[in-house]
Amino acid sequence: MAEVSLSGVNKFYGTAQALHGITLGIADGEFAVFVGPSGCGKSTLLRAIAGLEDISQGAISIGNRNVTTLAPSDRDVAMVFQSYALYPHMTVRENMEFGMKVNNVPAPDRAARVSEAARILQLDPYLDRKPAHLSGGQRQRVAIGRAIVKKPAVFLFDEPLSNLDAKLRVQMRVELEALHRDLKATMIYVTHDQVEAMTMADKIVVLNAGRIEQVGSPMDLYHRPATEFVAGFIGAPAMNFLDMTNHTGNIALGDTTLPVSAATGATRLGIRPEHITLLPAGQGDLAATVTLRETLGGDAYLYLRTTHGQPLVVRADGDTPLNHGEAVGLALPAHRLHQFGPDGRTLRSGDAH
Amino acid sequence: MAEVSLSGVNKFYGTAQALHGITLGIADGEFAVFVGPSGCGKSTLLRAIAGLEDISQGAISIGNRNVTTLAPSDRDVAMVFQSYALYPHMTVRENMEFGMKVNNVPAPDRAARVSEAARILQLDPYLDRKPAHLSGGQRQRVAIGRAIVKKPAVFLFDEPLSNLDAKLRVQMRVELEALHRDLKATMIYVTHDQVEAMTMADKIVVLNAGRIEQVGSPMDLYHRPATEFVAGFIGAPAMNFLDMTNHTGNIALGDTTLPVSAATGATRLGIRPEHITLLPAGQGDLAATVTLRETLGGDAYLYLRTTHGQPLVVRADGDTPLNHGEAVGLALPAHRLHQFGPDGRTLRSGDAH
Amino acid sequence: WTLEEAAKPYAGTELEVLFLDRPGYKAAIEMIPEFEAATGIKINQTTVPYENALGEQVRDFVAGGDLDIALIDLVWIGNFAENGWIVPIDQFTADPALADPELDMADFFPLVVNAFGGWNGTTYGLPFDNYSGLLFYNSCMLKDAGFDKPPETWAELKDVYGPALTKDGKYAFALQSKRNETQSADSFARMLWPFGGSFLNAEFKSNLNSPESQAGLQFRQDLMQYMPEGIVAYDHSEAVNGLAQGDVAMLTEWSAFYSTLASPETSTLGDCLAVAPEPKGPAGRKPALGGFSLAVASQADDAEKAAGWLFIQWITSKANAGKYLEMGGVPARQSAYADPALAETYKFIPALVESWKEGVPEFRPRFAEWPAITEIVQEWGTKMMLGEVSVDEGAKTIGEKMEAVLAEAGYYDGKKPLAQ
Amino acid sequence: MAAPLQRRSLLGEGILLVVICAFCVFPFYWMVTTSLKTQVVALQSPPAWIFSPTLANYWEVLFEDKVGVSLLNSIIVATATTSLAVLLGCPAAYALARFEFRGKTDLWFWFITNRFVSPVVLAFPVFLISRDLGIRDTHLALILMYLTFTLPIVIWICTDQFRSIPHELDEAAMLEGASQWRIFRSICLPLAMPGVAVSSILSFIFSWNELLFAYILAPKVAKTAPAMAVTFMEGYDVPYGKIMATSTLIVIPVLIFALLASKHLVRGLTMGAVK
Amino acid sequence: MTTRVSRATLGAFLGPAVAALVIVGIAPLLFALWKSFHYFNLTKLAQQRFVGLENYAAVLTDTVFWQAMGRTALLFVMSVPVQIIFGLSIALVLHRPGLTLFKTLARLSLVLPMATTYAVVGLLAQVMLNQKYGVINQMLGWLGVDPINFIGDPTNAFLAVVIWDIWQWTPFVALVLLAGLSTVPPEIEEAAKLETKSNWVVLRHVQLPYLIPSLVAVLILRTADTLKLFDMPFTMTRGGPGSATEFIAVLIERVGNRQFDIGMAAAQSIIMLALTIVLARLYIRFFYREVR
Ligand SMILES: Nc1ncnc2c1ncn2[C@@H]1O[C@H](COP(=O)(O)OP(=O)(O)OP(=O)(O)O)[C@@H](O)[C@H]1O
Ligand SMILES: Nc1ncnc2c1ncn2[C@@H]1O[C@H](COP(=O)(O)OP(=O)(O)OP(=O)(O)O)[C@@H](O)[C@H]1O
Ligand SMILES: [Mg+2]
Ligand SMILES: [Mg+2]
Repeated sequence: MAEVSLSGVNKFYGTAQALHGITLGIADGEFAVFVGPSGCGKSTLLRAIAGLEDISQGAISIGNRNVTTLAPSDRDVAMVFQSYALYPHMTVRENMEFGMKVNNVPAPDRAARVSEAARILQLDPYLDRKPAHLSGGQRQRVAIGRAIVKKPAVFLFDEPLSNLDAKLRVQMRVELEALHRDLKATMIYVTHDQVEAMTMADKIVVLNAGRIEQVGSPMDLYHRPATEFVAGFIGAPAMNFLDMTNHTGNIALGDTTLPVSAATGATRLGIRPEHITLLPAGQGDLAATVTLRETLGGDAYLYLRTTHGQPLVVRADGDTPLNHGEAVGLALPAHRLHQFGPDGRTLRSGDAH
Repeated sequence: MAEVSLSGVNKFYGTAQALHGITLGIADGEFAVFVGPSGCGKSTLLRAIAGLEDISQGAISIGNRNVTTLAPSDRDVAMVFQSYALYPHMTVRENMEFGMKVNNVPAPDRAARVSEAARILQLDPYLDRKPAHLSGGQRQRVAIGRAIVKKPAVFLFDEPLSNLDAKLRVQMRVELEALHRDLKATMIYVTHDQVEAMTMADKIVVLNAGRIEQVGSPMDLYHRPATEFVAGFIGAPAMNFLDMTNHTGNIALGDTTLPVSAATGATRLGIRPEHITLLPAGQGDLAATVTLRETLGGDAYLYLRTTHGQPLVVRADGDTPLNHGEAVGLALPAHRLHQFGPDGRTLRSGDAH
Repeated sequence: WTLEEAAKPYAGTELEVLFLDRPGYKAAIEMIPEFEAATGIKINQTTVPYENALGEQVRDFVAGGDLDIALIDLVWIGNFAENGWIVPIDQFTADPALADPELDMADFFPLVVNAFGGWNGTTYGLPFDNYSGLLFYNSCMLKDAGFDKPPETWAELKDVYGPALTKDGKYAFALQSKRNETQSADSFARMLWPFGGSFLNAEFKSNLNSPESQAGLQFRQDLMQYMPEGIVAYDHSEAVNGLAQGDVAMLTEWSAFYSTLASPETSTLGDCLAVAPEPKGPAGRKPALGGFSLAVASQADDAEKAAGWLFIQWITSKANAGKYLEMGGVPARQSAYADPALAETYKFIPALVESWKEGVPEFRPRFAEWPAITEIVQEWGTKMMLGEVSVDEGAKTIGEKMEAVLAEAGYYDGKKPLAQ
Repeated sequence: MAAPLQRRSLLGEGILLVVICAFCVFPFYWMVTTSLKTQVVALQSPPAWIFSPTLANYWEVLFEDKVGVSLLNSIIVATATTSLAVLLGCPAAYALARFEFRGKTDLWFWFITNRFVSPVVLAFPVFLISRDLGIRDTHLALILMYLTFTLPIVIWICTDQFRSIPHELDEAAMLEGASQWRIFRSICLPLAMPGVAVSSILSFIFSWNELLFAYILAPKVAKTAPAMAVTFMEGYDVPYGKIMATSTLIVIPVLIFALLASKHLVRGLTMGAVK
Repeated sequence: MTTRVSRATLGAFLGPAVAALVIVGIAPLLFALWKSFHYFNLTKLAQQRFVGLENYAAVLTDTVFWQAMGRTALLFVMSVPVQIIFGLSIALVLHRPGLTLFKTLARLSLVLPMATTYAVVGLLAQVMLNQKYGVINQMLGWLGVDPINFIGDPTNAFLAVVIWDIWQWTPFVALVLLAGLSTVPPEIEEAAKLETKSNWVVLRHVQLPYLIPSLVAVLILRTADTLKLFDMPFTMTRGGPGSATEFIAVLIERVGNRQFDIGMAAAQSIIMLALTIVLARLYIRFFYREVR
């Protein structure tokens, strides 16, 4: 039983408030991911759960135990830091053993747990090396190993992969997913990597300026973002936003009216680059000109400007012949549209209410 | 005239060889990107061009001038570092002016160049701030500004965006592309980010263990990788590789034979995740089972296992109903197949020779 | 002969001399402008701690520095004379242009001029800042304990006054014994002589283990029970302060401390302050003897030498003695104390005059080896007092080390005359 | 909801801090109060905590005993030697931190070794030499001798500081055509300020307080304040009030100097790496 | 990372400092070395002569010298560990977050003891530790302790020097160690805090390895300074009572400046210098291991 729940957590740094009344529940065994722009309070929240930051108000409980005032070491959590935070003067084995040693775990038990973790993480050949003699990915694995041997109720990760290069990141991501499946432990993971958030999370928590913007499964957030902020934040490349007006009940973009009913009070229209269909010039809902093409291999991103002067990104096939200066038509499928009010709240996603 | 050319460049650190006979030409105004796994020598090569590392053998010329033995400052290059390397005690303006001051550029000229760079990079409001009071993106822009005011023949970038968060990275990438268009300067860019490499480069140089693996345009590398290494390195998620045999002239995967002719001596078959078509179970060239689904929003990655026990990744639509345990059929289009020899060299890409 | 006339050739000469921060020098400093006005000779005096005065001068003389007048503690005279750093006075007294007809060498206390300024039969300096050991006491405390006069002998001090005055956190006596020159001059030697002891015998071997010397040193040990705890750390200031604050009833101290003990700014004694000569021992009074003479430095050039002599002669002159006394100095001129009325103002005068009648010049040997020997005495003398070594052993150790120094210096192989 | 547990530990910490402050400040406080006492009060038993303060001691030492002059001498000597040490030491530290050459560790160690030499060893030879050069009793003699312990401190601390400055900054400047000297002066030196500041404070403190060289090499004209303070310690009559007044006057400039630079104090003291 | 530069550049950066130290440091030292082979007494210059290693032989067999060395060593082993323990404790308290204002004040007050003139510290000790009018004894009296004769008793006087040395140098040690603590990456400390509540464990296993350079620096400096310690005991006790506080530098000063035996003092100094250098080398060799 290791569900984590926070209620009304406030955190002040001096007079600046870093967390605003965070109330959140994470179920036992769940993989929760905190995302949000830099400085939004992700790390602060994670560290509050770990007990590394005192909170100013509110309560935190882990596995039904109120841990608000407990020392970090009494909370039964393990944390993996972005910088790995390995003890540089200890070997890999000593790094992993350290926590158990200070908590008087008997030696045979220690050895067993270390070799189990080393097996899972394929660290056997490196057990007697110092961290300085390991590659980044190996160091990250040691950091994870150090968390595993602790058998904590909750794993906390603060951007654990962001110091690794792209290939390694993918590999480690998959390893972490496998680990989560194996251990079935509750994991809380901070990242600003789209792909990590979307692929790993059971539940994504989007933070913005110290407040929870939305909590939900990845596909929830993708399809039904609660706010324009979430809509823009989740998904890469980011959703396109266009200023819209209500023209006799339908959505109007400048002088073009779409055959889609406008939600009451909606002022902004959103649609994802991958949901726009490219058509020959003159067809579709909207006309635009290509300003830039970025080819990624299988895909290409076309940067367009609509006739009303609004910029748009569209994902196209990598082989698309379209290039700078060419005119195109765009289809905006009604069930892919999102409408937002002036306060940034989503008024309607798709064609349903 | 600022083409860069290297011939037979070797670099030793003690007895370890970091660069092996690098011969490479980069045309005037070209945007060249060095990619490769960590430790392959990208930075070393870049720094050798800058003159920050002496080379052990070989010659480097910039704009037809042999610069092999020249001091860094005499090579007419500017470099942007991953860590920005801004002078923390100087304001943005002073940072940009420093090099010109050192070179006795007259004050009015300095002011003009700084304001020009500030305009291009939208740094006007920050000219009198110290770097510590800037955000990451702004700092990176200052670092670029410092390079721009120098009006160098060649710009060198060493992973300039990797300290920025995802959103900022995209934004800065687009800005850099625009900058390259405007300045028409030769740029050499080191990255390990797929997207950056593919979208920005006129020419990608793939390095592996201190050797050039392949040089070519992004789409060249994507469609016609010279080696299995390049094929696996370029494109995300990475290309799938399957062990193949030659069965009466055709490609055979285990006991399944594809209706595609095998290249002589080919032992490995490659196909990109985005090029495999999913079909209902029983159809297509190959049968497989889903082992994991990762959903990214618009896309999903399906991790499959073929009936021969080989793992495969397939890119599917984000809404795909397929899930863990389900059986599928796969079509492997002949013109998307790559065949590799036992030495890792590509024997055939697509159906043409 | 007038000073003005004699000084005419030397007007504008500047003289360098070291002074100490003591009353006699303050008096001299006040008088100097008069001399400068009369002669046009400029006196540049630098005040240094006693601790540094020897080193300062030795280095200056060795290095051929700029001191023109030497300030000589009586224990340094042998050193300075043997090294040829100072000029005998007869060079000047023989020169009618320089010698004041009123000089009257006989007017100096013979003991003083001999001890402070003379070495091996030659006179080098004139006594300038002069001390004798005196017994200062708190007459009120003595009265309260039933004594109307101070002890006459050391034995009386210890056996009669000691027990009577040591009570209620007050002590009968203090003997400043800190490990520096105080230990050897004010503590060790003070107890040696009255009991008939001495540092050296006629052969220049240690006399410290003679029965007389041992008796004296043992007496010091026995007397400690009537002294404040930690007396081994007492320097002059602590001891004087003990008497001044009424914590100690009697104190043997230099005459120069009279002004400190008499001044209400530094002392609570007021009229209770009384002065007597030091008590007598079996061998007589033999009070502590100390003081400084001024001599012309041989490194000075001729004009400086002449001017220096004129200054020394002037500051120690019969004519100036009264003024010097008035300003807090202690002149060595017998004539200065002739006026019995003075004894009213300066209570220490009778005792001082009495003391200078019977003292020993070699109270501390004055040869060049003294700086080395005093260090030995300081170390082992304090150890002795602390009981870290017995009196006998301590004396033996000092003796051995002392003899080693003397042997090194060549006294035993006839290279040097046995002068102390 | 700050936990009671944490409150209690904060309270304990606060008390501890007060104790630390008291431990450091009390002797200083006693020195200052003693300087405001007359001799009788200063030697009073039991010691007086409350008394009517007098500035007489200050008056005396400043205007009668020329402590003012000696303070001036001290300021000249300490400032000059500190400046000189920084001037000579910083480039050397930079070279030790940045350049590659043979015997670097040994050179570093030799620099540091000078800090170990007791002034007792050097004082006398220097006395003779300075006499021959005619610089005895001048500020110059002291300034030069004080280099023997200020320069090593500057080099020690600053080498470490320079080493902690990212090398990329040098490289960036190098690419812009800056000479090594220019890089040192315009880039690294400003960034090593914490180290420069701390080593300056320490140099200043050490040379300001130095006694042995001072009293052998500068007996008179160039006499410094500590030498002046022990002048009063005559042995015959120890005027504690005057000594403490002088001491207070001596400590105050150092204190001002130290407080001014105190924000660098900790960052600059990482005298780590030996290599 | 280091840069290869031309000899001229190297000379320009290092030359002045090297030259300065050669002139002010090496030249007098050579003079002292030369004189150490002579009988050279300032008051007996006529007897000056070359005596070879005689002075060294005399020093090495001189019990007074070795006693002074022993005393100095005792002072070192009594005061430096306390300075390190106190200094470390203070550093640890100041290193913890919170109570910023207090901590700034405490840090500033740490400057006071080390800024106080050493000679004055000895005088101050006389005033404060005096058995009769000393404030320390007054305070002990409040606690019901009888007045202690600090300066007059050999053992107490030695202890007084130890205590005073601790007072004066603990703050310096604290500041250096505080700087050392600031080099511990915060995440590493946090990682350890997640494992244990014990500050001791964190200190011992995590912070200490980072502190080693600072500790070695402290050891080197304190060793050198203890061997050089002169001003404070000189003004406080002048080496007494007896020879209870005659430390090696006090002894050498006495031999050189008061007995004027420059040759002997030079020999003593050079032995002491050699010892310091050897000790410093040993510290570096044994304690200084790479942390990074
Ligand atoms: N020790 C601190 N003192 C004062 N403010 C702080 C402190 N630590 C964090 N903050 C502030 O609290 C806010 C949240 O910071 P936090 O580190 O949690 O952001 P984050 O979401 O983790 O950002 P990033 O993605 O850059 O890691 C920021 O505005 C930051 O400036
Ligand atoms: N100063 C050095 N001394 C010794 N070896 C070095 C040095 N610098 C780099 N190397 C080695 O040279 C090889 C190439 O390093 P380089 O830094 O160029 O790699 P990279 O491709 O830039 O890697 P990354 O993506 O991690 O930055 C590596 O094996 C590295 O260990
Ligand atoms: Mg964070
Ligand atoms: Mg690199």
